[in-house]
This record gives sequence, structure tokens and C-alpha cells, in this order.
Amino acid sequence: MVDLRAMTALGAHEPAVLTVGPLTITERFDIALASLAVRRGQDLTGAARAAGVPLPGPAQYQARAPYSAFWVTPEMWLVEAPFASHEEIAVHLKAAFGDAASVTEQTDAWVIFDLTAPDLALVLERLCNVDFRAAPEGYATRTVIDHLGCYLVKHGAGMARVYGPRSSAQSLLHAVEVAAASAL
Amino acid sequence: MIIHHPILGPRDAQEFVYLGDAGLINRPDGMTAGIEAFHDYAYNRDNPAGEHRELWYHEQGDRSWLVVTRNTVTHEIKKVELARDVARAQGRSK
Amino acid sequence: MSQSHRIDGGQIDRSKTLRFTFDGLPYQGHPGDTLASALLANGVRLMGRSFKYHRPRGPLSSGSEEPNALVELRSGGRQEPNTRATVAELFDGLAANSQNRWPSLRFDALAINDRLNAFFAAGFYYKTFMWPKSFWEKLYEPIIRRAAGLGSVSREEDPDSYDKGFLHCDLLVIGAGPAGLMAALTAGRAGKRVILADEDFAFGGRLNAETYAVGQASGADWAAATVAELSSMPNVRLMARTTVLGAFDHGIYSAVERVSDHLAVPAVGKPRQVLWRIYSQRAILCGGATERPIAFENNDRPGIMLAGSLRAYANRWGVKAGERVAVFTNNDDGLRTAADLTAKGVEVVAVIDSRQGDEVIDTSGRLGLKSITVRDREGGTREVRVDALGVSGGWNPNVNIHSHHRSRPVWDATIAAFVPGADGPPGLLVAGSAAGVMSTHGALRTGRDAAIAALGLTGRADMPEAEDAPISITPLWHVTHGKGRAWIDQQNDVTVKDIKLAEQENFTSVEHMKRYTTLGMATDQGKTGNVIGLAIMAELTGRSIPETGTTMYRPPYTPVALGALAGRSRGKEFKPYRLTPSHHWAAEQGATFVEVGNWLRTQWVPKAGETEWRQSVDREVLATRKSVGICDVTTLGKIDIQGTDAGAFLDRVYANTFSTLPVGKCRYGLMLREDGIVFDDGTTARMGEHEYVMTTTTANAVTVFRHLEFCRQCLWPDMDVQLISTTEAWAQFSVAGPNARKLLQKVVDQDISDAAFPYMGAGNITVGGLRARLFRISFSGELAYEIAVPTRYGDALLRRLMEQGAEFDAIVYGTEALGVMRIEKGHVAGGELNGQSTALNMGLGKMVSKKKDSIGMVLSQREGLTDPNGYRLVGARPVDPKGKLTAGSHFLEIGAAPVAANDGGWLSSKVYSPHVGSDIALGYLKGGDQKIGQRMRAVNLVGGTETLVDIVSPHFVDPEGERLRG
Amino acid sequence: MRYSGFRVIAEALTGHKGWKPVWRDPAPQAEYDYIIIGGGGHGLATAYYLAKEFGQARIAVLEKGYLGGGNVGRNTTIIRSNYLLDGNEPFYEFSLKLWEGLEQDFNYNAMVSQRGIINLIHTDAQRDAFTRRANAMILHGADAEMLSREDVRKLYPWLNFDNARFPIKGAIAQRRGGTVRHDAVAWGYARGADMRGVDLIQNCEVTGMRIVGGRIQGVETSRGYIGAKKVGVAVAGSSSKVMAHAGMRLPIESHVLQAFVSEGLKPLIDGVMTFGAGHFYVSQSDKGGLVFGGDIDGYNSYAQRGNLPVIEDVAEGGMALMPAIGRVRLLRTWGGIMDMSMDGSPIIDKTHIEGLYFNGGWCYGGFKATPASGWCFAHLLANDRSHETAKAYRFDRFLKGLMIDEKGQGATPNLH
Repeated sequence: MVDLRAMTALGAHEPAVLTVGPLTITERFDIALASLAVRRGQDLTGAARAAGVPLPGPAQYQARAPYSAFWVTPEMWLVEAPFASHEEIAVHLKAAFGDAASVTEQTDAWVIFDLTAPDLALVLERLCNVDFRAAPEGYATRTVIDHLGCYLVKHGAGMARVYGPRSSAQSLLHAVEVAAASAL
Repeated sequence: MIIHHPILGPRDAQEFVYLGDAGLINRPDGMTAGIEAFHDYAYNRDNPAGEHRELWYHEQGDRSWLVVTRNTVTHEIKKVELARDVARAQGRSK
Repeated sequence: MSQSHRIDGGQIDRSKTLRFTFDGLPYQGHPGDTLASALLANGVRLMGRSFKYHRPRGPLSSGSEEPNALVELRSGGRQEPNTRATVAELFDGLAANSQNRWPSLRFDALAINDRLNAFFAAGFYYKTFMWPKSFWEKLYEPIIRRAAGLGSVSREEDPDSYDKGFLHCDLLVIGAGPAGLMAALTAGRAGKRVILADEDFAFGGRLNAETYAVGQASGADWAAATVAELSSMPNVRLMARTTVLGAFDHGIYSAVERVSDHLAVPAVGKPRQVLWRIYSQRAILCGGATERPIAFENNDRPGIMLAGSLRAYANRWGVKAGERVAVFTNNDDGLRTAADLTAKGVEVVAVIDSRQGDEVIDTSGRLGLKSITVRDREGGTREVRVDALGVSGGWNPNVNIHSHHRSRPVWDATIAAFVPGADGPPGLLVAGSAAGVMSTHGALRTGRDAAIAALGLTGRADMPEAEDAPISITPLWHVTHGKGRAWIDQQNDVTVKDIKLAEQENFTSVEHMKRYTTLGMATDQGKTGNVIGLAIMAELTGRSIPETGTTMYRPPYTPVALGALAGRSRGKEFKPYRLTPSHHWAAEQGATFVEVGNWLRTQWVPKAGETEWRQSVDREVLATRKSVGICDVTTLGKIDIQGTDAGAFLDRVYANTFSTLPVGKCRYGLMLREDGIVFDDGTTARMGEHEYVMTTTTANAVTVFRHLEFCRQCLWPDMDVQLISTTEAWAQFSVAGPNARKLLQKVVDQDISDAAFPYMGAGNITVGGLRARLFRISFSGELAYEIAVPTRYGDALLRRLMEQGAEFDAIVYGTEALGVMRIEKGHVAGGELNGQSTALNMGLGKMVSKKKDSIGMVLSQREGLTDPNGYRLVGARPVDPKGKLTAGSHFLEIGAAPVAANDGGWLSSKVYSPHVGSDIALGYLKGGDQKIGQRMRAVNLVGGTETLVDIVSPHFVDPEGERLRG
Repeated sequence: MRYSGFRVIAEALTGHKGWKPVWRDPAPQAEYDYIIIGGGGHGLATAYYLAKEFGQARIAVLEKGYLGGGNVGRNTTIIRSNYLLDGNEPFYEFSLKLWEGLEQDFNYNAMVSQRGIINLIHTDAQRDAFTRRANAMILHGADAEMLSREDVRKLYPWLNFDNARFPIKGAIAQRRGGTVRHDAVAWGYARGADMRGVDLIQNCEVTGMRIVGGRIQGVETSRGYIGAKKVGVAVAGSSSKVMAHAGMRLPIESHVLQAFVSEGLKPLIDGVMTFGAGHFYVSQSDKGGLVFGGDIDGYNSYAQRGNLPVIEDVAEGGMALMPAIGRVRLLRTWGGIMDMSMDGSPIIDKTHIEGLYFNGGWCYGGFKATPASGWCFAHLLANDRSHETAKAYRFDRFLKGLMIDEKGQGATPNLH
């Protein structure tokens, strides 16, 4: 087993949980990520079904066990699974899809924050141009938060998961905290 | 501006990066075309005051290159296509 | 001072008293007051000085169109110049000062300009101050600059924060007067998402300033009831203190919400203002109308006001502007003012109606109105003692936002004003007086109908009864009797005479008139004066008003704080930080960091006793070349390229060939732009049959990825290639130096002997069971590897390497040492990859394969880019080892004069090389490849230094590359 | 009529009765020796120098709107000659020298004010690049200095020195740079040209070109056909539109550049300053407004208006550099059409059509070039040879690979 000690994107050894008024920011350090892209002329549906990997349509997130996924670009998804069981998520997916797909490890490319608040929309409207109120549950989109390209997935009126560039984790967190204090 | 992405619907143009005239799709073949052809391809533009087919890249979105038909006087957008579809329709392949 | 001019009624909360000061004197007002209404209530009329003549001025209006009553609000970092007293909401402890006057508001030395006004005619400065030549900067201009300007900036940082946000709705209603309220009510009741924004702190618009009824209630009460109903609707967002600034393309509107300007200081964590970007395919402009004055001699004295504002102060704020009041009007609306004031018990001593042939032809009172001179229809004149005069020249619809897409408003003779024209912003309708519909009934009706039309609603919402008086106006722009100055633009001191002079000098185009006289260029953007000016120009030129036309309306509708436009992006938050995996370790070591794009990289890591940065850098270089050094190179762009056509794809985007690269090897790649200039470089490894990992420079990571997507989607759409960035996914360290292999072997699980892992090898390995990648590449010229692990383990790997490297005295080196070693080795980087250089310039011409098509291959062969005497990369070394070099110096032949004709090239990068023992540099030299061994001068004219240099090969260490293959 | 302080006083005492029209409004004649299309700064300067310096006559300037209504009336008024490349620097230095004597030359106070320009430095790489530039400027006879962080602090102690994301490390300065009252430049040239018999014809749009056997005969206009021996086109953002009448495609795209002015303030900024870590440059007008700008919107446009992202980006740069302007208010924004060329440098050249000459591709640097552009274009029109300082501004430089790319961005106009 790996004997190197992991460090979170915020530079700690344990993921952060912070609150700003009614908003709770939970750093998710327990999610493994990989990109899954269709190779030309291939059809992944069979293998996906077999492996339990959802392949949702544009702007959608779909949860299954052990895999969940959201659409990022035509013929490409970001697939996530529990880190504990799938630290080697790319290996798992390669095994499942073989040469039909291109798979790339993405776990540490992102810092992931779960944002929860009764009226989360009031915070998000200060951060990005997503129409969070109108968006359906499971809406997944790329957006910009304070100059940072992020993915945002709506898990409910009061819950969103934000995937930001790992190296900018502190700047992203700061933006969320300031906006929350300002808005709530 | 708002660009109606063929897959994602209306998106703020701020999410996109602009390249220019969609003619940039029509790159000559370097093994057959010469400097003159590439010079015209790389440097000369119609630059119309009116309808303009142009390339936008959804960098802060789904990374699709789009061909947007936009009026350069009114900024009205008439049509938005995936650049890949346009390229294929123009006979580009590998 | 008591509130001597306070009268009954109004929408102020008399139960609370607010204390404030103006020019240091204490006054009192009530919640609901503006600074202007409170000062007027205290009998203060004089609030400012004009721009050019420094004429004493009081408020002309009661709204955001105010040209005169500008003050400096607050102090220190919060000092806010040019604040309109007419819209500044009163708060307890407010402190304001008058501006653009010296020594005091009552006695302003520069009022001398007013006496000398004959010399200050429009554009006089274009005709003089030209001699002697040198006097402009030295004498004339400094005087002008000191005299000009309005308020002042404290130069202290604004301590308040600003925020931004994004809103979405079905209907944006701009303005909450009768039309706006009715529009919002109609759409709100239909269940649509509505945003109702108004610049005022109280909704209702003119309803708050008028006395007539709407339905059974007073207009103000109807407004209050309507607001109550709207605020009960979850689908309606009411935004008071929110000015819509402009209409941008495709239903995007910008608005600023003044969250805290009515407070002494913002609450903790709360912003002063929020800039909103509102997305709405449908919007209704219900911005109302602005009354305009009539130009007559000395029509600018404190106490002379727009009639509707005089009425507003009485009805909304319970303030009488004077004890003895007169009204001068060319339309029925002016008569309302007389009626309302009389009803309030204010003495109205004269109503001068130009439609009866009566006119006001002059006034008196230096610091405030004392009397007016009236000329009656028979031509007789009389002086009337008054201390307030209401003037009404008619009302101009606020067409501004509707014209932000350059739509030209059209002239409506029935109301003698411009109304919104065709081709306004798509999706933007106009209702109420903004559309030229001046009655309350008309406003309610058009507001409702606009909402129905905009949203395609069915059925008619019911509507309260209200007055529907027709417009009766006979235009009068300026009074022709009287020889003195009649003001049009009160802030910039543009008078009728200036318009006449502009016409006389043939500045007759409305744009020429504006620019020559500065009409409408003041902080009010001519909201009250422009139409009068162009009407007079029309008169003078014999053109009609529509023929004369208007100038362009542009955002913002009213001036907006720059802080709000910047939002949170200021100070250290101007741009986000990117931190490397080794950041925390380096910070512990007291490393110095440097900004590289948004990255913060370790520049060097000082050791105890090192007092000067060069000591640290030299040590890092020598230690690496002697044993082993470690550098965080995570910032280099990494792009995962997969697919059955990945190799062919790389052959197209790189000038050299990659399809032939064996699996498990990497190769240096040179990427050109289509114009044949070098775009980027880096090593790309083949990790599998259909799997490559490309590295880019830190600076070009994003643009290279964008370019690859362009090639993939637009040029070769059927190639089987998939791309994704992995820059952040891997923590990557360079391990360089003679002991690099020994150190790494202690850390990795596989055999990495030269046989097992030769030069330019690449592969997946493990580190204590952890998946990792190893590349045997060198940027320093030493035996070197780059090892990568998942980012979360980067910090631990570095600590492991340092601990295992102790026996080799391993060190971490920063970007400075990295730069030194790459220059010693002659690798091109930022200074050479300048977007102006070809592969040939860099001595890499042979890398551009002509056997295959690749981006930039053809155009790189243009004659201008293949000149044998063109720039070539060379090394330069001072003849005297103690000699100093400066990057940016130019090469000159010995004895050549320092003129452009002799310019041989320049030093692109320079470092001190502890290895060579002197400064060394890379540079581009014309025909440089033939000049190796020559001596030249490296001249730094701007620094006044020059150094004799030997032109040498750019490879200062191990030119044969034995070390890195060792 | 000659302008002077004495004249101003005399007129003031006699009620300003004597001021004459600054230019006539002549009807177009049937034919001219020279027709200049475009009554902006460059066109008016061209006509002025053609008449004054090159002794030519029978000259007309055709303007589709009002004189000086293009970018000369819609810019941030900066003059400088701080260029890097051999193709550019001699030209811009020639222009700066012309600015220095302009007002006396055309007897109009355009308020040429050499209050200096500094470009701030935030990285070592920038310092190296600016040092190379400063040396190139000096080699070409221009003035340049390198300032330290402390030098900059002395000039503007209230800039963000202590809490900056990208700290100020110094600056390159050109003391002879500065600002000019932009409208007055157009009016001064117009007046000077009119006084020398040039017909300035407003509201006269060119709708076509008459070309026979590869030679220009004249132009069709909204006011009828006008014959000409030589036609010079100087229409900036409309270059592609007008040259299309001659069937030409240009290495040019038209883009919108927004600019901004704040409310009037007492003196705050003496010279011109550019931020090196964001898109922001600023000066303060004599009236007191901060005049500032940033990057172009970045998409082809003829709309003369821009959008929000650039407005916000510019404000962010301004606040990052000058934290004290948070409460200063933006008064007005505007947009001009820039003729963005493929290498960021202009074209002053003949065309393949005999008698048809082109001047354009000024990107957003056209204002400072106005005098030299006019002079060099007049030189080309009169002598059929390029002026010494404008030799590099040829059409065929792209075909030959002789680009003049100051920014190193290649054939991507919106990045120049």
C-alpha cells in the first residue's frame, strides 16, 4: 500500500469543513475522478452498462453505484467513484472499456467543494452566471467563478458540488467565503 | 452577447474565446499548396460589415469550437453550428 | 439651525431626526430626506460652484439629472467626489463638503472667471496659449488643470468592498413609477420571474412627488400598496437603490445596487455596492421623463429650479424652496406646481406662462435668487421679488437606455420632445413617460400593455383610474430678450452665446457643437440641457430639430463607481493564485516566491547565512551540477493525447515527427504557428500505442490546448484523437545532477539503470506502490529525470526525496537556478520564445520536417524568414569575467556608432553562471552562426553601460551532451 | 484668419463678432487631382500636408459623416514613440517630432502636452523586454528611461505598492510622450487644409470606385460621381468596406475598442500610465476626467459599441493598480472601430490599381500616428515613393514574411 501521505488541495492532511452563516463548505477528498472519452466509431453503451457507468446527456449528472458521471464535452464524461474503493479509477475504467475509450486519471486535477445552504442560490448568484434556481436537479455545467474555470453540479435547491482547479483551491474557497458573507 | 450553443443552449459569450473568420477552417494542404495559398488563407479577410461566419471556442464550457453567423453591425446572431460539423460538411476529414 | 423651510406632509419620518454637516456646519433632517431636501429644509440654497465660471449654484432638480448640487461626501478613503446632493440619501452623521471652490463656497476666488467671461467663450483655448511654445506645459496647462476638475480624490485606498452577481428573469422592469409598477404587477400576477429595479430608495417615481389620486388612493399610497403586493410574490425581485446602467447585446443589462450608501459604513462583510449582470430576453424601460428648463438671462441662480422639482420637494419631502415663489412655464405641467404649492400654503407670487406671451428675462441675487424681471405680452417689464422660481420647459422622455444600441430617438411635436425610435435593443419595450405617454393613466396603461405584449400574456389585468390630462405645450427654448448669458448646460457653463459662436464658426453638426462647446459632457451628460442646445442650433441653422438630431446615448445611464465595476477582483484577489504541490514545503523553508502567470513558484530557497539572493541561487546551481537538485516543474502544461490517430495528429501539430517515436520514449517537440513562427516547445512522451503525454511551457499551456482542439475539431475532424489537460493532476519534479539516478533509485520501485531506463526514456513506474511516471529528460544539461505522482502525494514525495537525498546533499532549486542552468545549457525559453522568432533563428531549423504537412511548415519558408543573415541564437560572454551583462542590451560591432543602422541584435536572457564564473547571456545576433568567436559590444544605452563580449556557442556546459546521457 | 491671444482679447471686447467659419462647406467639384477618402485625422492630415508640404492643389477630402467623427474623435489621446521594431520606431519618432511643432505649424492649440508616459514592469522578463525596447528607441534617436520601483513610487506614491497581486518592479518611461486634445487635431488640420484650398466635403459617402484598365478614374459618392487622378483611402475601421469597391481583400479585421472617461477630478495623474499586469492604461484630461482604456472586445464589429466583459476587465485592472479610485465614477464609455491588421502594424502603400493608394491597419495606435501618417501618405501620393520612415508598411510584407509584429502574436488581429 502507498506509504506517502496525501495532502489536500488546501494544504492539510484532513479535508476542510467550514461554515459561513447558513452555508456549509465541505471539501471532498474522498472522490476519485477520471475522464472517459469515446474513441472514433466506438459505442460505449454496452460496456458502460456492464460496468455500471452512467453516460448522461449534455449538461447532466447521473448517479449510480459505484460510478457517477457528468457530461463535459461531446463524447467525453468525468466519471467519479469513492476514492477508498477506486483510487485506481482509471485502471478500473480502462479494464472496462479497453480500446473503445480513452481514459485519463483526473482525481487530483480538481478540488471539490460541496456547498450546502437553505437558499444556496443567493450565494451562487454572486459567484457565477448559472441560473441555479431554474436549473433542474442533476444539472451539470462548466462555469467561471472569480476567473476560475469550474464544474458545478446541482444536487438540490440547497446543495451544489463545485469542482475547481486544484492549484487554486485557496482562491476558490476565499471567493466562496467572501460571496457568502456578502450575500447571506 | 449570448451565443446559443447547439448543444448547451444560451451561454454568455464571455465563456468563449474568439478566433476569427470561419474561413480558417479551409486550411490548404501543406504538401500541395504553396506560400501564396497559405498567405491568402492566413492573412486575408473579407471582414464584412454585415453577416460574418466566425469561429468561437467554448473554453469555459464544453470546449466545442463553434461557427457563429453574426451580423457585425447589429451583433445579431443568426445561426450557430458545431465547427466540426461544418468542417466535415466542407469535406474535411483527416 | 432649524428646519426653517420644512412644511407639512411628505414621505419623511419626522419621528426620527438625523444630524449631518455641510461645510462643517451642523444641520438636521429626517429619514426619507436626501441631502438636498434636508439642506433646503434648513434654508440652504447654495450648494456648489459651476465648472468654468465658478458661479454660485443650488439644486436645479430633485433627481439624478442634477447638474449643480455636487458635493464631496464623506472623507478619507471614503471621500466621494461629485456626489449629487439630490440623490444622496441622508443618514445620521453624514458629512459633506462643497467642492471646486477656494477658499470657501460663499467666497470663491476663481469667481473672477465669471467677470472675465467674455474672454472664456467656447473654444477660446484652441486659439491661444501657443506662444512661446514651451509655455504650454510649463505655465498655461498647469494653471488650467488646477482650475479645472470638480471634486477631489483622497488618494487613500477605498476601504469598502464591492461585489458582483448574475441574475436571470423573464422580465426586467427598469423604473418603478406608475408604468413600471403596473408592468411588474401584471407580469408578477402572471407568475413570471420579474425584476423591478429603480434608482430611487423609494418606489413610486413621480407618484411620490404628485398629489393626484390613483384609484381611490393617493398616488403614493397606491404605489406603497402595489409594492406590498409585489413583495409578497416569490417570483418578483424588488431592487430599490438599483440603477440599470445600460443595455448590452442579446438581453444583457448591467445594474448597480447601492447596498450600503445610505449607511455611515457598510455592515461587516457586506459590500458597499453590487454590480449585477441581468440576463433577460424581455425588458420594459419605464425610466420616466426629465423636465428641462428654459434658457433666459441669469437662469442659473440658487433658488431657480425645475418646476416639477419644486413641486417634488414640497409634496414628497415637505420642503418649500422659498418664501415667495414664482413659476415660469411653457406648458400646463408648470401650472401644477403653482397649484400644489398654493395648496401647501406657499405664497406663489407670479405665474409667468410664455404661452400668454409673458417671459422671465433676467434675475438678481449673487448667492441666491432675490428677484426676477418679467416682460409681459405688451412688452412692459417689472421686477418681482422672489426667492424661488420654478421653470418648466417641458419634459424629455428618458430614452437613454433604449438608445444604447445607437437607435436614434424620433421627434414628437405634440410633446415637443424626442421619444424612443425604432431598432432599439431587441426585446426592450418602453412604457410610460419614457415613451412619451405623459399622463398617469397613460403610464399605467402602457405599463400593463407592455408587460402583456412582452410576455405574450392573455387577458387584461384590471387597472386603477387616474388622471389623463392631455399635454399642452408651446415650445420655448430660450428667451430672446436680454443680452446677458442664458445657461443651457449649467455645470459646464455653456450658454446660448456659446451655441451661437459654434454656429458662427461652422461647428453646426450636433457632434461638433457638443465637442466645441462641451455641451452635455458634464457629469449629468446633458440630461437637462442637450435638447435645448440642439433646438437652438436648429433655430440658428434653419434646420428642423429632427434634422439636427441628437448626439449618441452611451452607458452608463448615470455615473457608476469604478469599485463596483471591479467587484472582488482587487488587491491580492485581482487574479486567483495557483500554488504548486511543493508550496507548503517551500514556505516552511522560507523560500522566496515569484509570480509566473497566476502561479506562485519557488524562486530560490535561502539557507541560513545567505544575505543576498545570488548566494542562494549560485549554491543551488553548483549543488545540482555537483550532486543533485530537485525542482518543482508541475507548472508545465501537460496534455493527455489519446486515440488511434494520436501519432498522426502530433505530426501535424509539431514541426518534427512523433508517429515514429517508440513507446516508452519521449522527444523534444517544436510547435509552430501557421505563420511559421515558433509557438511553443516541450517534450512529448509516448506512453502507449495510442497514448501520448505532451508537455507545454507554463505560459502557453492554455493556448496550446485551445490550438490542439482547433486542429482536432476544425482542421482534421475525423482524426481519432481525444484531449484532456492533466496539468493539475500530477505533481512533477525535476531531479537533476550526477547523483539524480542514485537518489531516485532509492525512491522508485523499478530498476532505472541506464540500460533499463535510457536517455529520453519514459514510463509508468511506482513509488512505494504508488503509481507514478518517470521521464528521463534534462533542461539543465545534467543527468536528469522528471518524476510525477498524483498531486496529493507531491508534498510527501518531495519530503521523501529530500530525506533520501540527504546523503547526496540534495537541495531544492527554484526558478532562478532553473533559469541559470537552462541558459548555461543553451535551451530557449521565455526570452527567446518571443512570438517573433523562427526555428531557424533558434538554430533549430532542421527540426522543421518538409516530408510531412504540419502547421507553419509552408509559411516558415518565406524569404523574410529564411534570410541567411537573419537573427541566430548565440551565446555571449564578457571578455573580462568581471564584466557585467544586461538582458536587453544590443549588439554593436566594435567601433560602430550607436545608431539603428548598426544594430546587430540583442541579449534575450542573461544570468550569472557560477559554472562559467561570469555573466553569460543568450541572444539573437544577425548572421550569428557565422560570428561565433568574434568580439562585439553589448551596449545598454538606457543604462549607460556597455561590455565587450565574445560571441560563443549557446551551449556553455557539456555541448556534446555526455552528462545527460551518462 | 490667424489665431492668437491678442485676437482672442480683441474679439472678447467686440462681442466675438469677427470669428470666421473654421472651414467652408463647398460643393464637390467634377474632378480633383487628389481625392482623400476619409475626413478623420489621417485623411485631414494627408490633405493638409499634400497642400502645405508637397505643393499639391485640387485636393478634396470626402467624409461620409462629420469631420473628425471617426477614431480621432474617439480615442484616449495618447502620443508616444516607444516602439521596438525597426519597421515602426523611425515612423513613430517622426510622428512625435511632428507633434512637437504641430500647433505652431497649423496655428491651432491642440494642447500637445508632453507629460510623459510610463509602462509599468511587474516581472523580470518584462524588464528584459523593455530594456531591449528602450535601447532600440535610443538607437533610433528617441528618448527612453528605465525607472526603478522607487522612481515610480516617487511619481505616484498612491499606486498599489504594498498589497499588489503583481507587484510593481519598475517602469520604462518616455518623457516626450503625452496627450493631445484629440478633436482639436482634426479641427486644426481641417482648418489648415481648408485655408490652403482643400475642399472638405462632409456627408459625402463613397459608394463605388470607377476603375478602367487597372487605373482609377474617380469615385461614386452619395453626392454623385467625382473624378480624380489619384485616390487615397484613409478610413480606418471602414478600410475593408471601402477597398472592397476596388475588389480588394485586406489583411485587416475591424474590431471594437472601448474607451472610458470618469467624472472630472482635481489633478490626480500627471502623465500617462499603463499597467503591465492587466489591460489598463490611463491619463487625466485637462478638464479633469480620467481617460482610460484596455483591451479590444475581441470580435469583429462595426457597431461602435462594446460589451460588459471588457468594461469590467478594465475596471479590475484600474482598481488593482489604483485602489484609491474605487469611489471615482465612470462617466461615459464609447466604442470605436479599429482596423486591426495581421501583425499589429499599419499599411501605407500603393495598390495593384494605378492611382489608388491605401493607408490603414492602424489597430488602436492610429491617433499618435496622425501627423506622420498624413505626411507619409501625402509623400506617397505626391511622389509615388514611400517616405523613408514608412518603407516597411507594405502590403506584400506578409507574403514575403517581413511582418512587423511588436507583440509577437502572429496573424491573430484581436491579440495585437
